[in-house]
Amino acid sequence: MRKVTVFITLKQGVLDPQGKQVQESLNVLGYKEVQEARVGKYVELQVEDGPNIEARVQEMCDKLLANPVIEDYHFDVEEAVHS
Amino acid sequence: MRKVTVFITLKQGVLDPQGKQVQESLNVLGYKEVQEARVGKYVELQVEDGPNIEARVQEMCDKLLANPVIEDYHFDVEEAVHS
Amino acid sequence: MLQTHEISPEQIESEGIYQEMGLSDSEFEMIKKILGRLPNFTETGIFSVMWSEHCSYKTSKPLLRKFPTKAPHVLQGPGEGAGIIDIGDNQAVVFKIESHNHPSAVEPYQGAATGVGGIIRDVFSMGARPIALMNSLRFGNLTSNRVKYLFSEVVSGIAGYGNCVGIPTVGGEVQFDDSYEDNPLVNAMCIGLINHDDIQKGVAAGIGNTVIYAGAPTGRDGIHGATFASDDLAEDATKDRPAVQVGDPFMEKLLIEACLEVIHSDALVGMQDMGAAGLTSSASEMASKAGTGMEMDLDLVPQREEHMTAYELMLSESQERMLLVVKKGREKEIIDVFTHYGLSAVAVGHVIEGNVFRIIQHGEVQAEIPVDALAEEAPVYYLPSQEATYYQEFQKIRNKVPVVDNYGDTLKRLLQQPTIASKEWVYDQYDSMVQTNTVNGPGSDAAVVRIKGTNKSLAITTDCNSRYIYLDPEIGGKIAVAEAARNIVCSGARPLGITDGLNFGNPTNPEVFWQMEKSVEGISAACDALGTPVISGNVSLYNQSKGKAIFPTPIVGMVGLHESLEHITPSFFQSAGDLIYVIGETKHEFGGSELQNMLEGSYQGRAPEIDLAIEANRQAQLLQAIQQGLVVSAHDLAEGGLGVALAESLFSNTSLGADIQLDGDTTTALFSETQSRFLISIKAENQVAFEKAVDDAGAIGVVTEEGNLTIRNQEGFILTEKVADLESLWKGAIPCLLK
Amino acid sequence: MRFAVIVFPGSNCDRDMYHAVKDVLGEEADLVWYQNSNLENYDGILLPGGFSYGDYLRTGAVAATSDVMNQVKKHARNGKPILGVCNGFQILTEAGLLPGALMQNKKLSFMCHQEELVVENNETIFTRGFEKGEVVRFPIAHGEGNYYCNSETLSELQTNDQIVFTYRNNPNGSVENIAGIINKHGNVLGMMPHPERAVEALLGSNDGLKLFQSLVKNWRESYYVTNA
Ligand SMILES: Nc1ncnc2c1ncn2[C@@H]1O[C@H](COP(=O)(O)OP(=O)(O)O)[C@@H](O)[C@H]1O
Ligand SMILES: [Mg+2]
Repeated sequence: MRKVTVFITLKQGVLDPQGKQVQESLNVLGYKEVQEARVGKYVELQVEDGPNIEARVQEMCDKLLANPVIEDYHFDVEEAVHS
Repeated sequence: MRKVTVFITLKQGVLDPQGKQVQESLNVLGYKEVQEARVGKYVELQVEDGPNIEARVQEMCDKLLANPVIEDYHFDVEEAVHS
Repeated sequence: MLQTHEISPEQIESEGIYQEMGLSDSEFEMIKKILGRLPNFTETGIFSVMWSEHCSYKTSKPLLRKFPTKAPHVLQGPGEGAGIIDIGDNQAVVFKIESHNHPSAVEPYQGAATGVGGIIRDVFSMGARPIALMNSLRFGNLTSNRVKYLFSEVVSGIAGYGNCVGIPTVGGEVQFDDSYEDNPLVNAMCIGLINHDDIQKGVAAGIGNTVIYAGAPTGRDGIHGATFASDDLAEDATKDRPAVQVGDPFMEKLLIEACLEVIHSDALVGMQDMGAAGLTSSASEMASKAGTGMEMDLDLVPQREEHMTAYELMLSESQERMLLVVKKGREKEIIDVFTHYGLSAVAVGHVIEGNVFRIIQHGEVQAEIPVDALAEEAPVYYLPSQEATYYQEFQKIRNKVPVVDNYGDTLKRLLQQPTIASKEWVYDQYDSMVQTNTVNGPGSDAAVVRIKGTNKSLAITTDCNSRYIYLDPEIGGKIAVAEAARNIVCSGARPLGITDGLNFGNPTNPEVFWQMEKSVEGISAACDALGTPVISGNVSLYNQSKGKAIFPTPIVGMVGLHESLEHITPSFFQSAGDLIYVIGETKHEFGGSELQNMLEGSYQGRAPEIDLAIEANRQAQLLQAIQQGLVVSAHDLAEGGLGVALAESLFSNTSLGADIQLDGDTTTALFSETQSRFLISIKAENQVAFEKAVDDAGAIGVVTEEGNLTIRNQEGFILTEKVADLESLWKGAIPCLLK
Repeated sequence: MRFAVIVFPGSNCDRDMYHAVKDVLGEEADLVWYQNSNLENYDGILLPGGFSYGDYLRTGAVAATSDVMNQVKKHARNGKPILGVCNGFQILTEAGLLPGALMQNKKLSFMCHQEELVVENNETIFTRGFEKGEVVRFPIAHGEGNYYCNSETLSELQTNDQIVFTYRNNPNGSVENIAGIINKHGNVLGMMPHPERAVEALLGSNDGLKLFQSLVKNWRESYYVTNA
């Protein structure tokens, strides 16, 4: 079993109202040092080990996990643990 | 300016219907190797450099970014870049 | 063999572990007597939840017996998932209210969301299609960040759940008072529609029939043992077990469709939702009602987490689960329906003879308890009641008229009091129109939902002015029902019945118990006078913190019927030239009023009086006048009195105004909260007929074209305000406080 | 005219859509469950609102990958009229049948009320019954109705007259006040406001009737032509 973590963020240039709200709220709470906030998604998958795992995860992102019109993604596949 | 990335996930044991749906959908799309999926949030902050940055980010998480009743979090603070 | 290092029965007794689960010494003795032995850990847990106030009503039962619950049109009174009232044409309306106060104080979004989910299940488990939701909320004043957070999260939790399941949230109420600062109240009401033949009861009849578990798998959510030393229970000594239930409205939506399909099958014997005390209460209640027993094998119960103990499985409050009893041999056709919707449904046990509730896990009996001991024979307590001392003080205070120097400013300030101000910020977040039946959504006196395929509609409201109830629980209880009925009648409907959500502090405090007792008596008297039986309800006690109880808050949810869509009446003025009337005389009554609180910062003195005979008569006359087509708009006078009611009748994008002439003391005329009054507009040509049809109606002015509210007294102008200005203050108040 | 109203798990405006076309308009309609469906014999396909698959991950994302959407794509190519409302619009963009994406409302919360829309293009099969520039009232009810597309896509939409409805008072932050767009071929319309909730005056507006009537009228006329 391998753990895959996928990070999905809004593309540069796409307005992020949620991020803006987070930044403002942090500023109001006194964290004036926060200049920008962007909110994305973080998906953890438990994937059975197999061939082409990287390529398959990339496909999953393209087909479902991210929307290419507005989102970018990257992912990490945990090293295989030999048990 | 330092980049802070915060990862917010549901606590173990808390129902994650979204994660379950993602897993099922990936299975239906033919990615049968996906045994589990959990969906969390991924927040990127641009924070002005200053003292206690770690402690302050932790506070931000406790006060606003994460809901301690159902969520866990961890975060990374990017090394200071001297420009 | 996976046995937990369970605490032995002897330890439970010697170490008093049952107390930590909420059982008293005498209750533990009763349990020993019932079983003829010491209960084991799982059994103790089962008794503790079934004998909790929430499930057994052990302290409130003697009071609930006072409610009038019968009438020819009542098809199902209290005792099932929800009550049912006949509305003709082989149709009936099903409704109930339920609280989720404590969960919402801990995790407001999920607490509120799962409250909505729970009440919906109560309604569709009767076989009814849920057609509307209401909610009644109480918070502290919007001054602290915590209260603002609770308020906005509760509202988004309600929205998040209700919107997704596709049931319109058509109305409700929100009030703000300091007494709710640490104890917000979140009560949700669901209304369903059913054909008589589809009425479904939660019974486990027929020895040998199969028990089916449907919906979400069971996790460790909301286990009562959260208060308990849970470390001893765990196989894996994982740290914090989240006690918070998380809802999945998507699964609920599928469950609704599947369950409403299943009820048409004659293979189905009974169905009940798993609400409070989960599998324990649904299973034991179903058996108890049928006079049967039930045996369940927990290894067959779908589980979300590993190594769950019998105790955990029996007490979990995981959401979106249903229990069905199905004729033996016909399981497959029922299971297929759930499968079609992508839901799991599995046989977990069967109905057995002999009133015994038997739980098996890993091939061993984990619990064996007489069914009736859990349900019908739970202990009942008659708690002492004592008239509150504050009440005796308040009764001595004479009614006096507050000093108001500027009527215009006072009206503007009143319109911005959060309890009076527009709740648009709240209800704009609710899908109030899905199912395309909503004739009047949130913002009217009563919500109106038409019934497709007929010429009828239902009117729905929730009401409870807890300030009056605090000042005088009996009068306040009467007012809560009367006010609900006024709202229903103003919309043109005939009141049918109520559901009540009794929210109080700690009942072992005799003054709190007195508040409960008196308000129940007040509610009962008003229900009798107005012909609205109590068909369902809910009790939530121990709403207090730091030794201070909430204001007594018995929320009344009322449903009425329009026999014809023609009778639907707006609460807003409709056209220039229409004559404006007030029905009912006005007295100097400011106890518990919004004006009193605004000027003095507290509520004190006597509650406004109410004469139920006058109330009933006025409502009957008004309803008849409406049905005869004599009334253009009707609005009840409530918080803030006539001044506020006039402004509200103009806030409807019509750009109309009103020209008003007042008699008598101006402050009283404008702001007193005397009961049993209505603000009406009629066509000038109906003046004679209207005055003949309705006693005590006095003309006060006329609807005008240009959008100003102008008010005069004997001496001349006292107030001229642009309606648009008043409206923007009224609409802006809550968003402004939340900034 | 015979309509298929596609029902996904979690759709919740399916019955409303059905009621509008069947009971109010008097056309034929079926509720078609997303599995094992056959859309061949329908003259128009309606994707109703709701929360398909709980709106989990992204609104419309899971439904867009379903088998029935492959059929919808085929019928879209063949010129069959397809209307997606609210969640239906979200599914159409996720499936790539319409450009752009629907993001969270600017104010971050769900909103439900009547909105005034301007009919920008009255030359589509869905809008011939309206005047150009006509102001109509439709309810909105969404949390993710904030239409986004990049500037190339926007200028393409503008050049091809694909913007069909705009909001008079933009409630959600949509680019150029966009409330509804159509594909280049003019047979796939997606919109956030709910025409099916605006077909009876009793419920506050019947401006949506004209949309369905336009569609039916167009179909009748083309039907006569093709069968003459
Ligand atoms: N205050 C009340 N007035 C009348 N009936 C009540 C009241 N409280 C509870 N009931 C009735 O008692 C029954 C059990 O209620 P409850 O335990 O709240 O339901 P659930 O098991 O769904 O939580 C229901 O029929 C309910 O209508
Ligand atoms: Mg119930």
